[in-house]
Amino acid sequence: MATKTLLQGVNDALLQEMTRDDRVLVFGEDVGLNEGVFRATSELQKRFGKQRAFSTPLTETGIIGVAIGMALYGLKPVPEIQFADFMYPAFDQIVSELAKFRYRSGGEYPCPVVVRMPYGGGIRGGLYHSQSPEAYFCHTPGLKVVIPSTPADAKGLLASAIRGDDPVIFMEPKKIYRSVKGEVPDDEVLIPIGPARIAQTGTDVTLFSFGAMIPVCMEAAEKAHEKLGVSVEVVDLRTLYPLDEATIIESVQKTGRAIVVTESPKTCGYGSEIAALIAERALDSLEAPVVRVAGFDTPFPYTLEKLYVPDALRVFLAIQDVVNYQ
Amino acid sequence: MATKTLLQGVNDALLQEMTRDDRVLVFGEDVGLNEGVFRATSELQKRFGKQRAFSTPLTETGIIGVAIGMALYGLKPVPEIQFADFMYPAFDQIVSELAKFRYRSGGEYPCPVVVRMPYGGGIRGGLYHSQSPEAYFCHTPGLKVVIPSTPADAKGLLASAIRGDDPVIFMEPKKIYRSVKGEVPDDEVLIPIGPARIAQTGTDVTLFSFGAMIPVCMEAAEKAHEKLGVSVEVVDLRTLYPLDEATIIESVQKTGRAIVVTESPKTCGYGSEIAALIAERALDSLEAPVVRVAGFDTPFPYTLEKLYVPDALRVFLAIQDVVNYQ
Amino acid sequence: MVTKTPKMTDPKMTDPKITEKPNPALPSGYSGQQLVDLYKGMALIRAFDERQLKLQRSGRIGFCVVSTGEEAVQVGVAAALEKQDWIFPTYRQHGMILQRGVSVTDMANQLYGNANDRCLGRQMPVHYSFKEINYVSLSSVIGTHLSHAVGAAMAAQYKGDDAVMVTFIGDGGTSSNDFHAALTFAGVQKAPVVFYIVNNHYAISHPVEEQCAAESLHLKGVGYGIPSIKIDGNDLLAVHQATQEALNRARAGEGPTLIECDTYRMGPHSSSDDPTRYRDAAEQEAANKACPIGRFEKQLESWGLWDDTQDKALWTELEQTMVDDTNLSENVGEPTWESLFDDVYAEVPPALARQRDEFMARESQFPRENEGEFPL
Amino acid sequence: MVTKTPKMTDPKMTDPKITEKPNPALPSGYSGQQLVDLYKGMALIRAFDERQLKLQRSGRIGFCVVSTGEEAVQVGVAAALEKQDWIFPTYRQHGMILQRGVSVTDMANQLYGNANDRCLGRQMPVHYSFKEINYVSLSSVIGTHLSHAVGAAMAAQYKGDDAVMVTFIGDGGTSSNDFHAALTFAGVQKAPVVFYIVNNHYAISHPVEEQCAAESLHLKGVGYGIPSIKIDGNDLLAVHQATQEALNRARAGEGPTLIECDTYRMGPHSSSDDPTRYRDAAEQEAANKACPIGRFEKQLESWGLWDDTQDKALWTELEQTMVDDTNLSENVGEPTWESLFDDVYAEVPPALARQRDEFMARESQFPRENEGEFPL
Ligand SMILES: Cc1ncc(C[n+]2csc(CCOP(=O)(O)OP(=O)(O)O)c2C)c(N)n1
Ligand SMILES: Cc1ncc(C[n+]2csc(CCOP(=O)(O)OP(=O)(O)O)c2C)c(N)n1
Ligand SMILES: [Mg+2]
Ligand SMILES: [Mg+2]
Repeated sequence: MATKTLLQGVNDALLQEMTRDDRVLVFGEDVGLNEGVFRATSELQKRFGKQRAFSTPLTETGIIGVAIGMALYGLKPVPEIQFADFMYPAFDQIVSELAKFRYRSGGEYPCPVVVRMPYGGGIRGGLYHSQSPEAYFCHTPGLKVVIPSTPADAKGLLASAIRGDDPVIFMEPKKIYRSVKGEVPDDEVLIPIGPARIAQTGTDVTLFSFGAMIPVCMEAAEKAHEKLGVSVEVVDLRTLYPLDEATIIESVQKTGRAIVVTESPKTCGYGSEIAALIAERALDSLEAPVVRVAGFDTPFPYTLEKLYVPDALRVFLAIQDVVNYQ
Repeated sequence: MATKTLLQGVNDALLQEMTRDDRVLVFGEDVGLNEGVFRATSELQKRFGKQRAFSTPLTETGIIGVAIGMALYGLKPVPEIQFADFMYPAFDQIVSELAKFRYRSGGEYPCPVVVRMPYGGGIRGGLYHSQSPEAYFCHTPGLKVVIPSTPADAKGLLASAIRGDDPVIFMEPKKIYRSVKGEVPDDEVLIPIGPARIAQTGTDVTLFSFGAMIPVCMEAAEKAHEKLGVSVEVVDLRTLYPLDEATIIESVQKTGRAIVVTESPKTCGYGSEIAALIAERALDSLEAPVVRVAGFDTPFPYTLEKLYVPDALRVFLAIQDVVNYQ
Repeated sequence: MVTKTPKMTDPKMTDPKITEKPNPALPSGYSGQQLVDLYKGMALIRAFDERQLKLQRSGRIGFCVVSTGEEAVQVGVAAALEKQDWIFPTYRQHGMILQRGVSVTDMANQLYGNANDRCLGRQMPVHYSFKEINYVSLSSVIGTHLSHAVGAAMAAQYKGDDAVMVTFIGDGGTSSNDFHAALTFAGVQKAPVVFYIVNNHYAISHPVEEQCAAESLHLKGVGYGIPSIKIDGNDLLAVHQATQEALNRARAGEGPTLIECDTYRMGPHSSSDDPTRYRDAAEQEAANKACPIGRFEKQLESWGLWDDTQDKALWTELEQTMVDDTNLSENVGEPTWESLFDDVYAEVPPALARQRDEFMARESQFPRENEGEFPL
Repeated sequence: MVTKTPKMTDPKMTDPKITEKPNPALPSGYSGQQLVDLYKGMALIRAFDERQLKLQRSGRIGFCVVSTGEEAVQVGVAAALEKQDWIFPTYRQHGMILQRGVSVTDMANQLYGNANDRCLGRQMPVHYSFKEINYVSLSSVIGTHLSHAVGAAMAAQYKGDDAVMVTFIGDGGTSSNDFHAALTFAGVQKAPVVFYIVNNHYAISHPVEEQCAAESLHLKGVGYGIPSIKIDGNDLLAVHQATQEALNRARAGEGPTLIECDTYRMGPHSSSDDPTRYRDAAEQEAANKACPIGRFEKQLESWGLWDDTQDKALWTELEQTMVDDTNLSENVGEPTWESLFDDVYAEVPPALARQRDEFMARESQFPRENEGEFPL
């Protein structure tokens, strides 16, 4: 077991799965010789050659379309979209084709493509290198949506995604690619797609979140404990679709207070889904409104990024609100 | 005042605005000589010529991209996407460009494009002629999202959209294009983008919905009154973004029970937003869980469409549930 | 009595220029039987399309798309393929399914969206999927399948398989995003794929001249470094031979080929379309004269392989077969309600199972014969 | 002392083939002053780019993109345009802003994202918008602006204005969806637009040979019926003249032109890029020798319009100007917090105003100097 970054966790999973199964191919813009603009595909072309790890022309719709074709033919493609912001040119392939192939063909044509993409704020990327489009994917039946927040989860969830039979949108929180470190087993790790992870147990209020917002939630939880004496549970959802509803409901039944923390614009964001689920299935447990701490309903700004992305302060103030709610 | 269909309401608005303002141009696949596959653009090419109403090559990204360029230059383009299902090839232009142009240019480049598209079930269109992608748009700051449910609203809202300075996604419920009829003023009608319409007042439970689900809600409300003696308020949201939050909160404060009815898949659908809003801002008024009646988390089916799209029965049963909730 | 091509087109209407020059020698490389079979292949498609349209017009199926006038493209390509080659079609190459031996009834099950439909009634009519003959499931979205063909071709190449992918796109579809992406990728990867532009001169109502300003659509291939040709798509043997060459190139590792087939959409775009709104009778009639079926029949006659009696018998038999075989699909009944929730994922995830179970527990008691009727 | 092109490139490195053939006669159609001004235009861009990179390397701005090696394209095009012509750029044509007279300080305000930035610090560095000079706001998404240029051109055409749109795309960007869409539309509409493919041989790390299998990128124009040429993009006068011709065609109603400018990206893709990972020093050095600035300076000298002393003085002055003018942007401070909520719509809608007001009421009390610091 070694201490690694989240980025290394991703790279580990790719190395592991490509070694295990020669049907696994990795490609995308600059992922070959250049090893990805974030170096997530380090060593792959060196180790597995240009046939299995290669750079592509600048066409996201082509990258996903080609990946689908490979999957139809029995391969296990793991294409990379350089930034989540640049998946929109491929949105049609993702929504119309990838998500619906199995269904529309009566199960004849499964489409197990794992699409990796770094997402979110944190690198001063402005409008087009910072977005968090997870809600679009979660509203698209046929896709699984997975977002790790720790190096071990990155490795284990990505490996499981690659071994699965369904299309997976695997979103990587680039803000914490290198800043979050943790133990990662050297051996095979497989963390199942589905279950949430309780990052910290607590009794007074639950924070639901994922990805780069987990460290923010952890800090806010600590401050809330320190300054308000509040015991905060932090649930790292990990798999956004299909959702681990049981864990969410149980946690709310225990704490009675729920806050959802996401980076993307508030309206119709993923936080809305969690809030709606709670309002539908755990209303009677609620002792306070379900609060969404989220990005604003504006594009993602450059200079004022620090205001846009929820920080520990904003989460802390929300905790304060819900515990003081009468 | 004449009785017209919703489709005629749309066509009326286009005729009215093109007559009023020669900066208004209409184009899209088959909208010229063929007058649109639903005939929404009837008479336009005849009356205004091929320069102002024309058919385009088969490229949705081109249609929206070109519309944006026209708007930048000072025109008022009203492009049509033949089916909402086929806006995905243009999703990048809509999300990355149309929605963000004004913001990113510090207000230098407004982008008042009105994108019309028929959406939703009801024509036995299967996976690709039935989708309701409103949630994607509502999660995209910079866009206004408008959906009429009556002929007069279709005319008045579309005219307002065209006169406005912002991009508007104008979604037309094709299921009721011809089946819903109503009085439409012959003169200019302008219905403001923003306020919801209370389609029917009631005291026991509120149905929130829009578009083709409004007639379904009205029928369910009637049956609930008839069979259960329940007084149902029906709120036709009309403008999905920006949302008329005040009307929603007020209605829930009055009735204490809320049901949201939408066609699209339940998870991360527009119903989740309304439920979340209520859970955040009107929790204490709630006497029952907020129920989402929605499409399932599956692609839209062909033969079993009748099960997929919420019908009056499903809404009725939800009303029964919430009024019986203890 | 039975007419061969009621209402739509008369397959015997033939371009006089062609009938004037009969060629008594068989074209080299073909046996007489082969030539007759090719003709029968086209007739089978025509008969199927006519049946489709009748079923639709009488309200027995909800929608249909016919390929009338484009039979030579389908038969010419299908005849050149090997079994291991895959087809990535649009909605207008369903005739190739028949060429690969699927029964009319199996196809009709899809049109009816009944319980025997391979796709469980999930897709609109004409959106077939037949894995056993490598006819890949299609969406309604124009163009998206082209890069799937390239990806599958790259996969075959990677695995060392001797399979070639063929894929089709309309003149309108050449403007789609994925046309550009697919040809870009195929060129760079030298993928074993053959692209067919089926230029039938219309994208619904939009004429090809306003679709693209290039002199010819096959010129698009140049920009991707892909060898490209334009052929008479109503000339069955031209299609067959061009395909053979392209397949040979692909199998030899020489990469993709783009073949524009010049043809004409003799029927409506679909059962929802009224072509009289946008094209005049004269144009349509002229085009009908170039019908690939009538033309090939005249050739067969000139080669002494076919006569009028045989022809009459063929069409009569085909029409009856179509009636019999499609009727088998009519009273099958709809797929189970539970099936609506299957195949979204490999396994039904818990949240979706919950939606299903709640729905089945409560609403399955209420029959829903007609949409919009309140069953309570 | 000041070096002209510290670290990056030496503008004096010149292709020997060119220096060997001096041409003492002035090129026809140009005055000496014009030629000198064109040279100065290129030098201005180079100096600005060098300053950008220094600011970035010293951590004073967060990111930058330089256009080193591509100055001839920018100056050659800009010099041929009329005021009413619009520019739809990528992130690598910012030199044209300088050509159109915007101050270095105004540009630096954007790089700093400060309160004086026209775009209120909303965009990453190099994503300029200057409406008064018709330099249209760009996103980071490759290719999307191309169809905007076509739409604006159609609008100008519709209004009867004499404006032409020019728009640029990299070799990589020719594979984007919108390249295909824009050229399709422009061809069919005969829109007054000029497309430039700035082929600098790389899309970040991806070489043009693996981007597209065509022999030359300008061949893409053929498939859209758009007249297309390839020129030496490092030859300033070739760019200028090809542009003049294309503009004349456009103004005469003859439609679009596609011009491929063959050039080379002498610097990194952006400040985040390390080109040594994917191209070797030899290749880069060879390309540097073709630098359009060194080459044109040699020409100026051969025409007797310029000498070494003038050149030294020019670069010294430019460097100083850059320091002075960009320094003015450094201590301006950030945009107001409220501004974050403006310009999403023409008016701030109530729901967004609520987000703003709640935020301002509560959290504006807490300074946020550094991201990630807990201010309480
Ligand atoms: C992306 C997309 N846009 C629009 C449509 C609607 N539509 C269906 S068929 C068609 C025309 C296709 O024309 P062409 O490619 O020439 O094929 P043909 O029908 O002539 O065989 C259009 C516009 C669609 N299915 N997909
Ligand atoms: C749609 C999209 N995909 C990917 C990127 C990431 N990206 C930024 S620049 C670039 C390469 C562009 O190359 P080229 O078009 O040749 O322009 P150059 O940078 O060489 O001027 C890539 C892949 C992007 N900005 N947009
Ligand atoms: Mg066609
Ligand atoms: Mg380049």
